[in-house]
Amino acid sequence: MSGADTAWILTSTALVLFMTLPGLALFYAGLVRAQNVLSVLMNCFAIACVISIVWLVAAYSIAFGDGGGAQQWWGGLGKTFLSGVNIDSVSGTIPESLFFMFQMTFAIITPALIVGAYVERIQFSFVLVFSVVWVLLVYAPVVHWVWGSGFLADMGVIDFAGGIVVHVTAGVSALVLAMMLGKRRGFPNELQPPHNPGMTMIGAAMLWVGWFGFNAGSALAADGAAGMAMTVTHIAAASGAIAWSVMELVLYRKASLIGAVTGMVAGLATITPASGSVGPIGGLVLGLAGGVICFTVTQMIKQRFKIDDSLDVFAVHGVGGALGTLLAAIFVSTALGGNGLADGVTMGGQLGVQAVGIIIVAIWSAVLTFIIAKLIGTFVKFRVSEEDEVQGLDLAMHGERGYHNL
Amino acid sequence: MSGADTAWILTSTALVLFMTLPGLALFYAGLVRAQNVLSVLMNCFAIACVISIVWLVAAYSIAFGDGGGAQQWWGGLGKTFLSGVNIDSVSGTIPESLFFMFQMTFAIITPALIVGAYVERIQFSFVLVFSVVWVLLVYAPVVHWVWGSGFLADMGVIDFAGGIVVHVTAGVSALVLAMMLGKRRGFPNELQPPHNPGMTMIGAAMLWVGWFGFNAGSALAADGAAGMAMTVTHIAAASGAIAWSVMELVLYRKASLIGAVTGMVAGLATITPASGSVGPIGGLVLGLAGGVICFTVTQMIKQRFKIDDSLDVFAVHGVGGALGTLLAAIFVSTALGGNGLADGVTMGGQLGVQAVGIIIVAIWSAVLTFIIAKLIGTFVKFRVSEEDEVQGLDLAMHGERGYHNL
Amino acid sequence: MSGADTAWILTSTALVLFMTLPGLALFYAGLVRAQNVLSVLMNCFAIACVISIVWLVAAYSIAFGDGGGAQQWWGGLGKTFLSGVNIDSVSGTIPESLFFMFQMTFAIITPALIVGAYVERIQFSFVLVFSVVWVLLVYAPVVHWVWGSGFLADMGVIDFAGGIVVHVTAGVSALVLAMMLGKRRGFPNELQPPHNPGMTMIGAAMLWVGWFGFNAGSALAADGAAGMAMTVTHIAAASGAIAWSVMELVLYRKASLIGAVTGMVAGLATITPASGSVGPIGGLVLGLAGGVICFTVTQMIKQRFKIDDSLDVFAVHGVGGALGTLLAAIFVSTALGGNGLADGVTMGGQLGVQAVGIIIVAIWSAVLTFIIAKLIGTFVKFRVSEEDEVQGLDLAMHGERGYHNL
Amino acid sequence: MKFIVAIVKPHKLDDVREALTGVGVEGLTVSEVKGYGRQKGQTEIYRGAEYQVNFVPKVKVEVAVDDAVADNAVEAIRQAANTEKIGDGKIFVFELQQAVRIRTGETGGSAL
Amino acid sequence: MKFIVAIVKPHKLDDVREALTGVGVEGLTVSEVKGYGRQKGQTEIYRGAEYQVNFVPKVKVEVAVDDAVADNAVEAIRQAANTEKIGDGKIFVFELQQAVRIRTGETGGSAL
Amino acid sequence: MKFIVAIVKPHKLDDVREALTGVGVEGLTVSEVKGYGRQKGQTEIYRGAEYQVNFVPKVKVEVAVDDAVADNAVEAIRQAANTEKIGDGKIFVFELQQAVRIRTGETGGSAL
Ligand SMILES: Nc1ncnc2c1ncn2[C@@H]1O[C@H](COP(=O)(O)OP(=O)(O)O)[C@@H](O)[C@H]1O
Ligand SMILES: Nc1ncnc2c1ncn2[C@@H]1O[C@H](COP(=O)(O)OP(=O)(O)O)[C@@H](O)[C@H]1O
Ligand SMILES: Nc1ncnc2c1ncn2[C@@H]1O[C@H](COP(=O)(O)OP(=O)(O)O)[C@@H](O)[C@H]1O
Repeated sequence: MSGADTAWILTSTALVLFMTLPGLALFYAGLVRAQNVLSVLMNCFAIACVISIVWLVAAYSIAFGDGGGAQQWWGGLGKTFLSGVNIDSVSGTIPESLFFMFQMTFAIITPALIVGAYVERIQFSFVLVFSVVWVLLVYAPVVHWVWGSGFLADMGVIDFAGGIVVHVTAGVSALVLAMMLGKRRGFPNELQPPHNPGMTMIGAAMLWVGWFGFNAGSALAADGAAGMAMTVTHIAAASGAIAWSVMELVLYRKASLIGAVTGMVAGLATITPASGSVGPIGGLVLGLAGGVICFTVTQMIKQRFKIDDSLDVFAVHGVGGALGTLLAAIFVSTALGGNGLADGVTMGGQLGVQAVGIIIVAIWSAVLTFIIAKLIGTFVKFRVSEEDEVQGLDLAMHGERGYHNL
Repeated sequence: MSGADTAWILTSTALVLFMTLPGLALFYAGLVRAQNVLSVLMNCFAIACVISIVWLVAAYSIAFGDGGGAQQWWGGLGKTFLSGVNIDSVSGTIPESLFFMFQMTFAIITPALIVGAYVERIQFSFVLVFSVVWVLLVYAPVVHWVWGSGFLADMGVIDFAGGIVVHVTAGVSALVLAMMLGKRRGFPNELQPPHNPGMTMIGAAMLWVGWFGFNAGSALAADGAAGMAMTVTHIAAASGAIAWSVMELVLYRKASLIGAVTGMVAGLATITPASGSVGPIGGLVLGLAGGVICFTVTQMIKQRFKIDDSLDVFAVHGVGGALGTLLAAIFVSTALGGNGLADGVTMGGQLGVQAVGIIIVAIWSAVLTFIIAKLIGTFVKFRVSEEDEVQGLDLAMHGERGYHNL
Repeated sequence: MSGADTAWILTSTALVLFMTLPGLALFYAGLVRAQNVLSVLMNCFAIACVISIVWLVAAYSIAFGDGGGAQQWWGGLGKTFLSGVNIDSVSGTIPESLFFMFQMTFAIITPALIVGAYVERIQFSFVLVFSVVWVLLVYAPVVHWVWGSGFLADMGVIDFAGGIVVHVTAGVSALVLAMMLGKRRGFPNELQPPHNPGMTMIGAAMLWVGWFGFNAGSALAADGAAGMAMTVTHIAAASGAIAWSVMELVLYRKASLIGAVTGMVAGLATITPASGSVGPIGGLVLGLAGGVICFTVTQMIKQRFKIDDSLDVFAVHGVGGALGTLLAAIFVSTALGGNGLADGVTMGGQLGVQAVGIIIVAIWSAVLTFIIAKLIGTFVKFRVSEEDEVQGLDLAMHGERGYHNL
Repeated sequence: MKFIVAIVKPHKLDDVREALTGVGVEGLTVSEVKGYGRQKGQTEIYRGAEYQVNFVPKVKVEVAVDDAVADNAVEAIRQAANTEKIGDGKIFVFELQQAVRIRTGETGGSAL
Repeated sequence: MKFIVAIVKPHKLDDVREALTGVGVEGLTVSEVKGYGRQKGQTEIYRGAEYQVNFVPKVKVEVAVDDAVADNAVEAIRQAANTEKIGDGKIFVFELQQAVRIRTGETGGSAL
Repeated sequence: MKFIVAIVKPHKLDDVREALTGVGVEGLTVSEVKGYGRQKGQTEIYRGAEYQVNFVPKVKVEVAVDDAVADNAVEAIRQAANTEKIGDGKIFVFELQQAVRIRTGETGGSAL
């Protein structure tokens, strides 16, 4: 066991939890109507709570257990309730309890990302049930495939910190859920603007800082790999924001704060899978590419396809994560400042593997999300009444109001 | 000296300071009227400032100095102004300056917790004088008894991160102060609701993240004990929130955001003393127990006893801390996944020791708080005028207003 | 390479980024009118983005490259785009990529500090162009002089974490820019009060916590020097706040939250250059001195000289940084609890060196800022129209509004 | 001229505005208000304490119109704001003595 | 009918509401306003700069009543809002031409 | 007595207050409102979606005056609030039946 690695992963765990609570919660909450602010915060908070228990009870085991003969597909149930893990258990160079915790923070943020798809109209109980089942059936297996010695790991897919595992699963599932749930009243032309862009920016800043734990923590060590992962992560965040802002300047002649921070998230989602493979130039290019392409897809989803993926989870996370997964195969090349492909692997070959990984996981996420939502919908109400939607979910779902001034 | 341990405790110190500034400050500030928001923030901030100086001047020495013959009772004044401590001084495996700092952050948050008892009606100068004296006469000695080789340590009391030291002292003192100060105008039926539950949630999220430093930092090392402390802390936070929310659902049919985050704090207070002893199952049970019991006591204090411990410091911290201290004696058992009792100690024996520790410290806190408040009250105004209370303390005490929009 | 040092500097990097995003951004944003809140947040965010790229492209090389024959003056262009740096490159005991990142966060916050001088009236594009050029021509060279083996380092100037490098450069440049840009409409008698002091306090709290990374991180190691730097930093923050509040109490009979947090920043700016040299007593005195003197200068700049350095960048950072640089020469003395002067150096000699360092850097900052602003002003609009100023920059510059409630 | 003050449910604001435009009204002023009436406020529960929030958020729409338009305007608001649920609000009509357009100094009907 | 507008101190709102209920008023509308009058605003001091905040927070209560109730209502407000300190506020009374209950279309006194 | 309601641009509030003081008005009440008129709202763009914000922030100034002062007050507001740009706002004048100073119970002109 390495104390230094442990020190850094303890910190990284705190940073990644901080990304969801309050980072992502604020990021999303600022973008909705004032009457739904608490509902968004509550979704993120409640997901963090229930998924923590789910992770302990079974999901960690499914993801990182020893699946024996089925190891290609899942990790089995041998580690439910952390059975057999005590303070002396080690995973790599860190305590296993810590590895469990670090990975738990990923399991929390992934379903929390999906919140952006269904805000302002979903029934709270549906959120809870869906998130629990989704983590068990979609997230935990995919983690196993990619990071838990499953079949995608065997194929040699590169996904350092979760382009496929986190962003593609969440993005694709968000799109499916948004289509199933339907548009918000007023979408797309008569929506109310984000009630507090400053709140969104605070959340974004916390995401940026926390992402250091996400990506540099994924090195699972305090070393040069962590340092370089932090560097490329940061550069991609900055260049993603710049790319999005430039697009806005060109199209609308003003660069907005919400645009800039959205570009930042796009850059971060894009660099995530590649953050263990590429160098600074790779970070720069991936950030710019993420900013431009996610911007474009955001417009298309809303304006061409009229899908109310309300806070653009698919366009930013799904597309960013997939894009970065593909570009990782290119910018890993030492000629472009990366760490180099595995021995005997060609760029084309790797690109193929990456594409296959994305496609399989996207299909799995889409199909399972559809089935899960349909099934749950048979016994839990999916969408609130129109009156509740108009009044706002804070009062309707939680009996509280966001702002009391009089 | 261990660089790795030092790295983690440097981080933990930052995390625990972050719990108070701005975590706890926001948690509390969201729960009061808009006209008192700055006053609550200022209480927490000012306490952090003055207690830092008090800690340097004398409290650290009282808590962790070498008391010689009186070592059972206090640490003496040998370390006032950190005398004799330089960059080469070591405490365990970390620099002593760092140990001093880490412990200072605990000394800051403990009196800051008490703020919740007296918001919206106390005179600012009373807060300052009371906090200074309280840290010197209540907090620092209790630290010495439990963590500084004092008589409770000798008895073998288990209090890993401060169930007795932090939560019982603060909770009991809060209750006494609240009773002495009297109710807010309108309590309990015509109070205004929390002016910004979202602010409370942000603070709660920061408390959760910061608590990793509090509990896992209390291992004073980057090792498996820290990893497991983080794990059980997290699980207890999540299960505390779930327990509280389920109580609300059953009683009121809606789960509120404020309820969820309060349950989280209850779970965290409960696990704190036990976080170095129990395993994941212990974390789960302690969190659930904390949520349910603190919920129940919160109702009782307000509705049965009509005590305006305004933000429920006693019901959440005092009760949670005491409960966890007792349950630690049970869930430390290896059969329940814990690290095991000390050699030759029985569960019943340990339970007795825990109870004695709680009772002695509760009495000490109550009596001293009463005396201190009475004495200070003879030369500092205790409660603001009714007019100031109505107008709000922001303007009355600090000449500022929280929100300027026109 | 040391894993422990790496773990701590990874953390410190996150902490220092956190100081700007969202710390400083919130600190400043709470102090302006509600109609300018997003503009301030956007200034800080956009500066973080563009400076990150500038740092990668050239500024890091200018600051820390090998300048060869010109090493006294600048670091040359050998490290542009981090050329030659990979995951195995080391700088001292940490990966060079990490050193690059840690220093980048300083390069971000320094021009962001200047934002306080020009809020509520500057053209957004001017902010961007100015910040880029300023980092290249003012900040990066000064870093080289002091920390990159340049001529001030050779002279033996003491500036542990950036009293000269960060606070004097930013403070002096802020003053010059404020004078060039002119006053806000209504200054000094008819300004609107800070729209959200609570937001300022949250930012301040984050600055305090983040400053642990700034100063204790500047030890570039997880050791006793880091522990002591954290200690003196904390003590100075607390005593700066107390000093400022006492001044307010004496003059206005009320201690405000904004006053307290401003004093905290003054204390922190003052201890920064000295945080590697002084002991706890030094921290206490420097904090008190910073609080009192920065308070006094703040009044003078506004009331005597009628300069609208809107958020007091010069009075707090410039003056605090210079003061601490001077006092470092005194409190470094072992008699006062410090680490002692370098062999053969007298206190008077060191004081002289410190003064020379401050003066040279102040002049360089002032002159260059003047020239840069003039030049940029020939092709980029400097100040917004009166109508835009009245309406607020959020809508005028970014097409967004901070608060949507109806 | 008449001055019409309507207290309506917040989410009906856009419908009311459109209805008024439909009868030729070109300007109006709105503000956030809180109402107390037959529609009771909410009980909000925080940590087990019940808070009776007596006031319900409403929007006040104020519009000055020529006498000729007044009845149509009242009727337009009534229809647009009606949800047939309690708390739909009220319309109050006042006599307006004078109206001035600040920019031009026009007065009376042409100021509206 | 009469339309009564009262500008009162914010913390007197609940007392005013109860007093009005006491004289049979069943509905009213309130809004946040800021007042300027003999009661001077606060001087707020930030970082040594003094900001004169001219306006004091007040609450505006608007209530439409039958002519018969008007005097009682005015008196009820006056007593409930009176603290005998400067800045207690004003009551203004207007003639109300028409009132309509949106939900039912009732007009006049029965709409209130 | 007259009751004057002026809807003006927010940044003109201080000028209006000073102008009214100039003609002897000693008290007034202001509130935040949003206006809809010839001056069109903003289009705000968030993540590529356009939001039409129809309402423009305005300030409503309410002032009760003696009949003798009314014309001067209207003119004072008009001049102070005029920027000769669209959206400068409106002034509305009402007959005020009664005014009461809560603190003293004074009525009529002496209550103002
Ligand atoms: N007498 C009144 N004077 C002023 N406003 C009133 C009066 N009565 C009702 N209101 C306003 O109208 C709103 C709706 O009234 P309410 O009695 O709840 O419903 P309804 O008119 O449908 O019976 C209230 O919230 C309040 O704002
Ligand atoms: N002439 C007026 N027109 C409109 N509102 C007024 C007028 N005079 C006073 N007010 C309102 O009444 C409030 C109280 O008035 P003030 O002169 O401060 O106290 P008092 O009425 O007790 O002498 C003011 O804050 C303002 O809102
Ligand atoms: N008929 C009306 N009734 C009530 N308020 C009105 C009316 N017309 C305009 N207003 C108010 O006056 C403001 C300015 O009106 P607008 O038509 O934009 O400009 P202008 O009066 O300069 O032509 C509007 O924003 C609105 O608040």
